[in-house]
Amino acid sequence: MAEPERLLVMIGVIARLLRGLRHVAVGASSPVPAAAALVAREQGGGRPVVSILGSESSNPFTDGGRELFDCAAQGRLDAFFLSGAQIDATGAVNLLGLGEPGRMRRRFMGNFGAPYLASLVPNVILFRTDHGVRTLVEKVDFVTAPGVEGRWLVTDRAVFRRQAGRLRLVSWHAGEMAETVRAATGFAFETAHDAGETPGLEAAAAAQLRGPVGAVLREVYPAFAAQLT
Amino acid sequence: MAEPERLLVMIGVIARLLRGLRHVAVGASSPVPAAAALVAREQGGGRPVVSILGSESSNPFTDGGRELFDCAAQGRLDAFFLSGAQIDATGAVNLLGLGEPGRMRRRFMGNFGAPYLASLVPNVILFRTDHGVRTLVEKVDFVTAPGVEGRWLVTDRAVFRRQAGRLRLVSWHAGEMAETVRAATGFAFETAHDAGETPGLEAAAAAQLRGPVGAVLREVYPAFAAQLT
Amino acid sequence: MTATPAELAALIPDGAVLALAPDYSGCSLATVRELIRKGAKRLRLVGLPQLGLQADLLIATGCVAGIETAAISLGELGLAPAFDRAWRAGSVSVTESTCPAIHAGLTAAEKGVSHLPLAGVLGSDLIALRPDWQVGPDPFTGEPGLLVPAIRPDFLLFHAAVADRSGNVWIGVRRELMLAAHAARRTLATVEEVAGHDLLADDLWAAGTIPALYVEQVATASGGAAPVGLRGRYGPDRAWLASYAEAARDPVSCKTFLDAWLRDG
Amino acid sequence: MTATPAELAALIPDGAVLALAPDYSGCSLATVRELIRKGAKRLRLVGLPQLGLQADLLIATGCVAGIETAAISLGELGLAPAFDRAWRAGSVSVTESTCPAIHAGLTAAEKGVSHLPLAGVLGSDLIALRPDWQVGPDPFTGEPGLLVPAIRPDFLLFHAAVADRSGNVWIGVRRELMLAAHAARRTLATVEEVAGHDLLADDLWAAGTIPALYVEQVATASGGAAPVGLRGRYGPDRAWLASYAEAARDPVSCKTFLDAWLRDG
Repeated sequence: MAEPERLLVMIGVIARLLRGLRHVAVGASSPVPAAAALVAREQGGGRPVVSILGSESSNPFTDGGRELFDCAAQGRLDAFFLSGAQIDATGAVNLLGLGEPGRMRRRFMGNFGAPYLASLVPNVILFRTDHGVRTLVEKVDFVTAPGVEGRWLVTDRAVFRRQAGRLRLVSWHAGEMAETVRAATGFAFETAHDAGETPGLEAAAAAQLRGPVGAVLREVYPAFAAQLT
Repeated sequence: MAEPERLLVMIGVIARLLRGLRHVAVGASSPVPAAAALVAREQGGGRPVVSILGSESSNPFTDGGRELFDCAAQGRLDAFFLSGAQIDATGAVNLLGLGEPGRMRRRFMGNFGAPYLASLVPNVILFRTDHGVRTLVEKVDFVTAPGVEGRWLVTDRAVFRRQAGRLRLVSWHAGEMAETVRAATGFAFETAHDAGETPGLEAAAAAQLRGPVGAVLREVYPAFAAQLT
Repeated sequence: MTATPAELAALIPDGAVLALAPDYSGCSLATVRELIRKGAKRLRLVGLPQLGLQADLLIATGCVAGIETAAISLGELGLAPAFDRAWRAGSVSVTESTCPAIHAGLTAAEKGVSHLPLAGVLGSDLIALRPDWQVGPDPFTGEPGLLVPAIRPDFLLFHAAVADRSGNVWIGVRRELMLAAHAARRTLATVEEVAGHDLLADDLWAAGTIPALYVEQVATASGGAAPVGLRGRYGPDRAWLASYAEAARDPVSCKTFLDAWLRDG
Repeated sequence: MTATPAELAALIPDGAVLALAPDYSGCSLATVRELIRKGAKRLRLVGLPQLGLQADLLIATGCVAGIETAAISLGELGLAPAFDRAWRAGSVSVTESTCPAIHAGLTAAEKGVSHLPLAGVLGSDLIALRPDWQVGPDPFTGEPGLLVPAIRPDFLLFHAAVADRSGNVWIGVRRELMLAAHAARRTLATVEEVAGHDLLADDLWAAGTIPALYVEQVATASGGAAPVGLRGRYGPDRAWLASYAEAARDPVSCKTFLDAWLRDG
């Protein structure tokens, strides 16, 4: 995983994207989105409601595994987060494996709920904490979920958003430039006309991470929480 | 409702039909089937399991109103009971109303779950405690649920079973004869070649009604329980 | 954070599709009374899956344009008298259903799909009364199959024993309320009391709790399910119910009876 | 009335379709160990909706012919190593799915229908991997729609905190087990302990209880979910899991590790 400074920048970016939403769910193995959602909740005075799957304490669901999916289909879930072994120029993600579908040479964990949530949740935010040419590719080998216009990708180097069919560079984190991002990315991209450096994590958010957010985070992602503080 | 002696005969008939089953559910407003199911349970050493809807204590369901219906579709419900404003010669029941469908002149409570349960539960036992020409008719005005071969009808005068498309008289209760039953019935029927008087309630069952069955019954149907004992 | 039953009633606009619990589940009579007091109009009631006293009171007072239900009655007391009069007069439209079709319609709404297949029912004349249901070959088995459309009420209104300060509401085993809260656009609940503890903190409570996520507003109303009663708390007021069943047969005595009830609360 | 985990395992024949809880729900490792000991063969596992350690152990020991799941992993510890080897060798068939498709398939079985419509998913290459799924115009909206077939496991196997003497099993909020118990033909459960009280007698307990009606046999197995852990009771044995994740990468060290585990219990 990336250096703590970069993770903090990612948390700040994602927290800002979640402002004003009502309900945000965080899937398993998603510590950066979890931290960002909890920061957004602190800053919003309890909104968005944050559901962290796999957590015993920060999970409001009482109807079993199906409830997250039903909730999304009801329009009651405003944002979710997806990573992927591959993310491509169109914002499509591949969680399944490498090689030709049906004759893959490598298999990851599986598609989980991504094929469903990606089409039903209005704000699906893509994230990778290891921006590189092998993960960010021109075309995914397998479309677990296709990309859609307006979708955000937040990595440990930069922020992209899909416009006119392809991801476009919106900002690069401190220490990067458009060129360094390009060199580390496996797909060609345009740079937004107003692109610049990603704003850092606000001081208030950093304090929340050390305070109430950190407390929740330590319970769900102890190693990650230790790394941040 | 009929005289207590007749109700006891009905209870005995229905309890015998339930022997050997695994799970029997009793709908609302069905005291005679409830008593019969509880007698069968006593006699079977806890089998069949008896679910009495509307009871707080004798109802094992924990998944809401849908569970009875799901349970039936799963093949986990062996018997259920239906009455009807009209029951006809084919064993069809009408719970909805009198007159032409769409322009009925009288409406009863509604179809409840009968259209579904009647087709999914292998043993649906029809019952009426007021055998008469207006309730037992040649053809129902509205088919809430159609009849099927082998279906039983137990009334306060007699027992019928459908064979070759129509209900056939199987036995008449003490005090009746085939002729008195015929005079009180709104449809023509044949009499089974081995028809005779309905066996009375066994002494053991009567004792159970006064004992453990009565205790449960008093909780769910206090007035009915008082009438029996 | 809790409101009053009158504030709940104020949230329900005329013409709303309103899902109501059956008498054995959790009936918010306290809010029904306020709906009547404010002169609600043209409500379309959905039974979960049947309707009882709440519906009859709303029909008696002219609040209802139509109902969709598997049955409507006063239970052991027989037909719902005000509904019976309205039905004869043709002033309330009835969409006839059957219990599992309503559960299936709500489940379709819960899952964001247009319809659900439903076992059984074929062979009943009910099919002919429902032009919005589809009958055709099952795409997997080829056998005749029935599809029923989603039911998405504008509101679910119910009464329960306990809520907490966050708006989580404990319903115990009355899980038809959970399904309906998922299916309905907005859920309003009255409760006997607001507990000091977080209902989601302990799985023993959480297992029977509708999360606040689905609940728009909670109002405290001690005895709010009377005279129908609330499972595990208090039984029905049988004398009141018998008086109503008698009085409501006639429009004049019904009005006198209900005027007194509306004044009292 | 309770049995032993070995007696539960004996009820599951070779070739059975066996639904298993995910690691965060309730895993009956005690019974999985007995399945391995008895040399179970050709099991077809269904994830609810994903598979974890239980599946990897059964695959490592040659008990499994195929799996249907939304994912299989050791969670934070990464890929399921024995599965990964078996997948590369082509010795375990994989029916790829996605969480809501498994929930929908089980719901179809719960309701006795051949299939359920499912929202979303269209646009994913997953569709092409599932010839048994149907895509076509939704009969109500005309929009493209997806239908997934019922999933009816032969067995559900899980571990929970408490059962009672009648065989009712308390699962709390782990409601995927309720759904699977309705969908499966037969349900087997191990529990930490058998309570003296009737779980259905008090709504507080009943709300999170699978009725005995659905449960064929209960066995007592204190610590029966170790090393995965049981919500609210005990956490995962992280050292054991890390050792397994390491050892299982190689078939020889995997066998040595599991032989010791099988001897110990």
